[in-house]
Amino acid sequence: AQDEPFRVAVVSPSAINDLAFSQSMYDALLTIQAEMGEANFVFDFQEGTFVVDDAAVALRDWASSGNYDLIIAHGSQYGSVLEQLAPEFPEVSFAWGTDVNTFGLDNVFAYTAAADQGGFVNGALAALSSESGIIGVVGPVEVGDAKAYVDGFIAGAKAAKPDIEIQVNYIGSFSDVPLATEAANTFIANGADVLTGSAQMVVGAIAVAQENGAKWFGTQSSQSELAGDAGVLFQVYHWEVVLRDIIASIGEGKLGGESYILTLENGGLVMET
Amino acid sequence: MSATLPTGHRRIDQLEMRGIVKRFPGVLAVDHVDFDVCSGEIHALLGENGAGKSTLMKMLYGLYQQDEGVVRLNNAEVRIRSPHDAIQNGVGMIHQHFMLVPSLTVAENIALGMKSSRGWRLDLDLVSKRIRELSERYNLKVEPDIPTWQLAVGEQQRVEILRALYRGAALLILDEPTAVLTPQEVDDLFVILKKMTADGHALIFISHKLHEVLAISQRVTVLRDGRRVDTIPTEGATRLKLAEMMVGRPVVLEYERPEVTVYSDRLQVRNVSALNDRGEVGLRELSLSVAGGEIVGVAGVSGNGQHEMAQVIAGLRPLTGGKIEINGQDVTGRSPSVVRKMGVAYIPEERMIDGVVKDFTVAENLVLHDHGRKPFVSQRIFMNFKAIRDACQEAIRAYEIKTPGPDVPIKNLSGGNIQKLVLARELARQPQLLIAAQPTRGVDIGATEYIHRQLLKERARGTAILLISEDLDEIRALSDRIVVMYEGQIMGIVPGKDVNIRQLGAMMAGTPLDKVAEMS
Amino acid sequence: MFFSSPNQTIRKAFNRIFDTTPLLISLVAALVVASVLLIAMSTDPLQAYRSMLNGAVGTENAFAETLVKAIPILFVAVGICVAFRGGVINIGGEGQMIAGALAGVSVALIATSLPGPLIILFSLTAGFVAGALYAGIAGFLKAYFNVNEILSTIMLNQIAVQSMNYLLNGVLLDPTEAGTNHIPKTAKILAEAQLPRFSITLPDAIYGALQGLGFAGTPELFARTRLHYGMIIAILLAVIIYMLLWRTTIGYRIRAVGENENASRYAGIHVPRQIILAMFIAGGCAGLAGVVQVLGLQYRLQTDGSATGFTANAGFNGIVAALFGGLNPLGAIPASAVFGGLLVGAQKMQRDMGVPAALITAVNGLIVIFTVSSQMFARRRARRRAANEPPRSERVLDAAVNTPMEQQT
Amino acid sequence: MIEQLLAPSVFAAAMRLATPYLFASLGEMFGQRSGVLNLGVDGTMLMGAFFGFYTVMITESLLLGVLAALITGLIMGLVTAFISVTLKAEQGISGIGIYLFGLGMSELLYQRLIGTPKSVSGFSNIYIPGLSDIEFLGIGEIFFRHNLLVYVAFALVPVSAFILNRTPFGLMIRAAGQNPQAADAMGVNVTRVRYITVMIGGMMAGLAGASLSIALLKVFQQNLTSGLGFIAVALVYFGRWRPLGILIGAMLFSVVQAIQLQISAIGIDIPSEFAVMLPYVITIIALVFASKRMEKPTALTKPFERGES
Ligand SMILES: Nc1ncnc2c1ncn2[C@@H]1O[C@H](COP(=O)(O)OP(=O)(O)OP(=O)(O)O)[C@@H](O)[C@H]1O
Ligand SMILES: Nc1ncnc2c1ncn2[C@@H]1O[C@H](COP(=O)(O)OP(=O)(O)OP(=O)(O)O)[C@@H](O)[C@H]1O
Ligand SMILES: [Mg+2]
Ligand SMILES: [Mg+2]
Repeated sequence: AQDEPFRVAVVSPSAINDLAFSQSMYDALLTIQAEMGEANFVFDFQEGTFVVDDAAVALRDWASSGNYDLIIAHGSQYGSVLEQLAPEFPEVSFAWGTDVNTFGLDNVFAYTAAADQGGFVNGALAALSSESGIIGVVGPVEVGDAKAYVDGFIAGAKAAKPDIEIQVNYIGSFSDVPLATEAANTFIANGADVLTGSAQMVVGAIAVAQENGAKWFGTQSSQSELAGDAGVLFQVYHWEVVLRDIIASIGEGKLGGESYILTLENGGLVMET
Repeated sequence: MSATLPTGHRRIDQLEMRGIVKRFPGVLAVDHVDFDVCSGEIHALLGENGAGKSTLMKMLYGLYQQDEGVVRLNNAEVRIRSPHDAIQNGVGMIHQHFMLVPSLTVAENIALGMKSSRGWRLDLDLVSKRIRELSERYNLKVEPDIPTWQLAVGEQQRVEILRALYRGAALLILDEPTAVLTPQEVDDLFVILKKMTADGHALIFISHKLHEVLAISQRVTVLRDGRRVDTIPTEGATRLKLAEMMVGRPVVLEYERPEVTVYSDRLQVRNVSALNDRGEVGLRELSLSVAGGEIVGVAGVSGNGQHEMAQVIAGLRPLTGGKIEINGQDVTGRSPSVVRKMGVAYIPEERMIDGVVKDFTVAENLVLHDHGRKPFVSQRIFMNFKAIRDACQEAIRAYEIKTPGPDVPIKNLSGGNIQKLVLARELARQPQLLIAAQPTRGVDIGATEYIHRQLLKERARGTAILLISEDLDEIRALSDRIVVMYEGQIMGIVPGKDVNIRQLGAMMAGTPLDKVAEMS
Repeated sequence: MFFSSPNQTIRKAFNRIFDTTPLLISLVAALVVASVLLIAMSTDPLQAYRSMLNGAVGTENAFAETLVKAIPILFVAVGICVAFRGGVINIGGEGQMIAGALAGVSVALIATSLPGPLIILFSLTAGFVAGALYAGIAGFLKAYFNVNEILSTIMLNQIAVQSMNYLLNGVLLDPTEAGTNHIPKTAKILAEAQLPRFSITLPDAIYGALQGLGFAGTPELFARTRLHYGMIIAILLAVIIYMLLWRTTIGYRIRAVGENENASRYAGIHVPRQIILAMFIAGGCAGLAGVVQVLGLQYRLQTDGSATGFTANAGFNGIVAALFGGLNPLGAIPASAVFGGLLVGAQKMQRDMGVPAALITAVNGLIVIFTVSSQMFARRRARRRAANEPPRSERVLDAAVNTPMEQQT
Repeated sequence: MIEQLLAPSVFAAAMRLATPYLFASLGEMFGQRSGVLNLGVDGTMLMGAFFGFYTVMITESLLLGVLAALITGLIMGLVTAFISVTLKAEQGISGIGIYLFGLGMSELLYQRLIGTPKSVSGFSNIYIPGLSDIEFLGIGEIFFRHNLLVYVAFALVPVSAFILNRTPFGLMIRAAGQNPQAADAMGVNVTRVRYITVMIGGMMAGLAGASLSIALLKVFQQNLTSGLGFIAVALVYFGRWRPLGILIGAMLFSVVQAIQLQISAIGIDIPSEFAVMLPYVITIIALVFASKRMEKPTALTKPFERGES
């Protein structure tokens, strides 16, 4: 029941159509917009901001304009920037993820996803559906959300089938598609019939699974369109669960200090086929 | 209708250049020059450095476009826009600097840019066959399958001539073809040239050596400052007359060489061996000494180890064996800066490449190796520009360097003046030993005279001078002793006085002195 | 350059302005081409460029961000001036920045017991040395093994990134983050080890005038921005390197080798040493860029696995700024500011107009292409100028110095 | 373990990994042999990869896709040649500009025209009858079960060698790179030769990109090549400007990369960062040895000006 729409600004590292991290946030914003109506919810999205310092400029620009009700730094690399910036603009509400740390500031929300949960589910199912008993995992850099997912995946697979062989390869990059693809090929050649992976460089690996009749388990966003028959299960992030809470908080005049975790339980993580 | 040559190509009965003008930024290189040459004729082109000879010829060969004037070939006007056009018109050129691709074989060099008889595949075997035929006819011995970098200079020149003939050159321009040849090779070349004219080729011959011009040409055209001074029949011309036409004033062709005190040996080179740039043996067991107050001239066709020898002494090239002493001190394998500190000065043969930094000012170039010394430096690292400038003004005055001032880029100076600056720089340190490689190459007669006098003055001062030159006249005019090098070895050492030119020529071609003595 | 009369100085200044004209034209040309792309994406280019200008200098904060962006670019550019003057094409600024940042942050984290200014000093020194040594590898390989430095520095960039990832995941990892799945980063450096923010108090008169022009800030200019003392260090460095290049024997030797390796060798200059030294100084400057980013802005080093995440391409942009500045460290100062403004403004344009970031990368490429291409015109001008500089040709001089005898034939 | 590391599948992977390098490096070699360094290969590859992919996506014709990549490469090559040959820009730096342009432009086009990751059916593997079944040493698996572009890339090695060494045009290329003044004096149009070689290089870089997007990966994404083009340039130096040398270099590099993938896959515990940096370290070491006996085209990176010697 406001006259003014709720205004959000978001900065994120990769592109909004990456079928992964950035897209999950973009989709969530669209969902909220559909719920609240275009007249009541608008957002600006600066994508492709790998450079942390560029994100800092954007965040500062938005914060000092005073035009936004919520400013989101969607990327754990933006944490230290926010830690510096937020105290300078105590009247502005910020949110960032994926992390749980609000830096003890009461105008910062933090959010993250329990990626290991869906990872566990994916892992268990993957182990059960593997006939060869070999599973291949393509990871980017061994940190953050990706590591949580992979660790959960391994735990799930081992729980379901203790003798399962899991081959993991962190290729050292979020963007090296050729290498990620060849990693997937390597797994296939080694006998893997189930593949999974995290982050946006897995697109080629998905194609490999498809071409070799292997199964693909995904995370962050739904990749079913790309994976076709090969796609089995996707852990999809529904940030709208968090966003709704944050928006409500702000409506009550609470600008931060809270952290949120997407889980299977709270419906923030959804296993989709 | 013109006749054909024995090579099967069309003959050029007459070629005419009329009112040719070529300007470069700031230089009128060629100024309304008329020039012509006929079939069966050798027309010599004479002039000091920078007179415009090469520029005129490059226009004929399509490398430059004239700003004014016309070229008429067999009375029909032609426009030559590129070397390709020139070749099409039967014009060939042997350049001052050879134009071979070193990594390619003789046959490949000759096939370069030509249509292959096999379309998109090379026909090197056919090319080789034709090369053999041609070389038979003109007595130009070459092996088609050898990479040209392996060839001696004289052989490279034969390849160039063959290539021109192969491409149907009816008119051949030879830009200083004898500069790099031994007297014997010059004789051989002249035989070939005469054979070519007998066959109906037209030849243009550029040389600085007046006796060669007198020996081979039918007509001589002299250029000065881009203008044609005159064209005269060779018959009846003399060296002195030609020289005066070139310079525009009477010239001295001989120097006084007074007796001076000779000191002990300043430079001792003992059994020195070294590799050349290609990694082959460039110097073999070379031994030599130069005393203070003595000029030792090193003669030889270029590429026979003179360059390597100078570099080895200056510390610029590692030795593979032997020992070098300067003033009795062992400097074997020491760095150039150490060697220089021992009192060695070096005038390198490629002054634009090795002698000066083109984009530095005259003053900056003057201190290229003394920039770190007092008074050019203050507080250890800051350059004292006032001192440098003063020193430069002084050098400009003392060495008569023509420059607008010390602070113009040195590339704006002419070759002769750049050489004077290098000389000033090297002599400023009052060297014990001076290595002077081709000190007057590309320098006009006036500056040459000046440089020669300076060298003699240094000799009188007691400096040991190693003079490397391809100009036998220069060597003979200045040297107390003459060393002849061939393939990295010394063929013999003879006194500078009354040296026999035949003897020198034979040594330059590889006959050791004792054998030469036997022959005569 | 040093022996000029006032008259010559004016002429030279005039020529300098003309020398930068092709560069400015190239910049405009790149933006014109970019506007075609903008139109193709149904964005009004005029509006976009207005937004860009606004984002670069429109507000106090925008201007400060422009300068902040320019700082690492200037550091790198100053180093590039030395490298290129010494004839070495250093493409390794990215890796050298990382090396400098790693060393600098390590020192800042270890030397915590020292007073703040000393931590900063040691940290900066460590950054310089690390960058220098890292670049020195490429210099050494070029000087003694004839390894093309363009290629080796590109490879070294990759190696630096992986080393950073390894170290930030290992020994340098913030102890409070160990075992968690957070982005790899070091601990935060102490507050006293951070470079202070930079601000100036405007004199009343100027402030009044600015207010008249619609300036909204306080008289404490830049007080509420991220501008830090790195800017002053960078400008000082530019001046020092300028002096080094043109006033000292060190710079003289580097330039001599860069202009003519052979002549330098013949004159007794140790060529390999100058090549390594040029690379060393260039790398040191880039290393400073890295450490200053940490000490002045980010207060810790973190990685997203890529170089760009940390360097923001300053290692490459510095090259362009150096070229823009005519390979003169002093020229690099305004060039870096312009370039910083361009980049910051482009981000603003992206926000305001919804232009994809990719467009900015493409335009960045266009600027590089147009800048290097325009050098030909600058060269041509220089040559024409040299040709017209009187009295030049030997013939003119000849006539003046010794009047030759009349020709005789 | 060694057995696993040296399994035929690892070498088969190396063959695939080597394919884009071969296309790009062989193409780059022509340019460099004629005297032009094109450091922008990666940008051209990205553009080729995009247009190849996009064309296949729309038309479902692989032939048209390859054609589109070739034409894209040709145009990029033309622009590169204009900048390096006609405008005589510093080649080391203009290449970076071309790279950035290709990087940004391909991503922009991808976002505008495709939007979200999609896959195409692309080239599928062709098992060469008879040969692909050879069990001995895994020869069948290693060499004869690849897609068409892999075969083409390897076939281009002898073809390039032939062009360079056995044709009049190859002769002109070599001359233009060694001694352009001499070539010019012999009526060779140095400028034209360089334009052509750089355009060939562009086409092959475009094809290299397409070999990724429509044959090996069958997807397109921003920065698909992730710096592969720069390695391709290094391989030309490594291979001492010879097709065979390039083949050896590309294979060495790819085998190391394939083994590195296998090392991680079978769980040998070395930090992944070291594994990733290994190929770059090896390249530098290789450059040290390759550079000792440099046979670099003398005129490489030097613009040609008639009459200057
Ligand atoms: N490309 C050029 N640009 C500018 N000036 C030039 C160029 N080529 C030649 N010149 C000038 O033109 C004049 C004539 O030079 P040219 O080379 O024709 O002399 P030359 O008679 O052949 O001398 P040499 O005996 O040294 O061969 C000289 O002043 C020279 O500096
Ligand atoms: N390639 C070039 N570009 C521009 N200017 C040139 C070029 N070559 C020569 N010049 C200029 O032409 C003039 C004459 O040069 P050059 O060295 O040919 O003189 P020169 O007539 O041979 O003199 P000297 O007899 O003293 O050697 C000089 O002023 C020089 O700066
Ligand atoms: Mg001259
Ligand atoms: Mg000449």
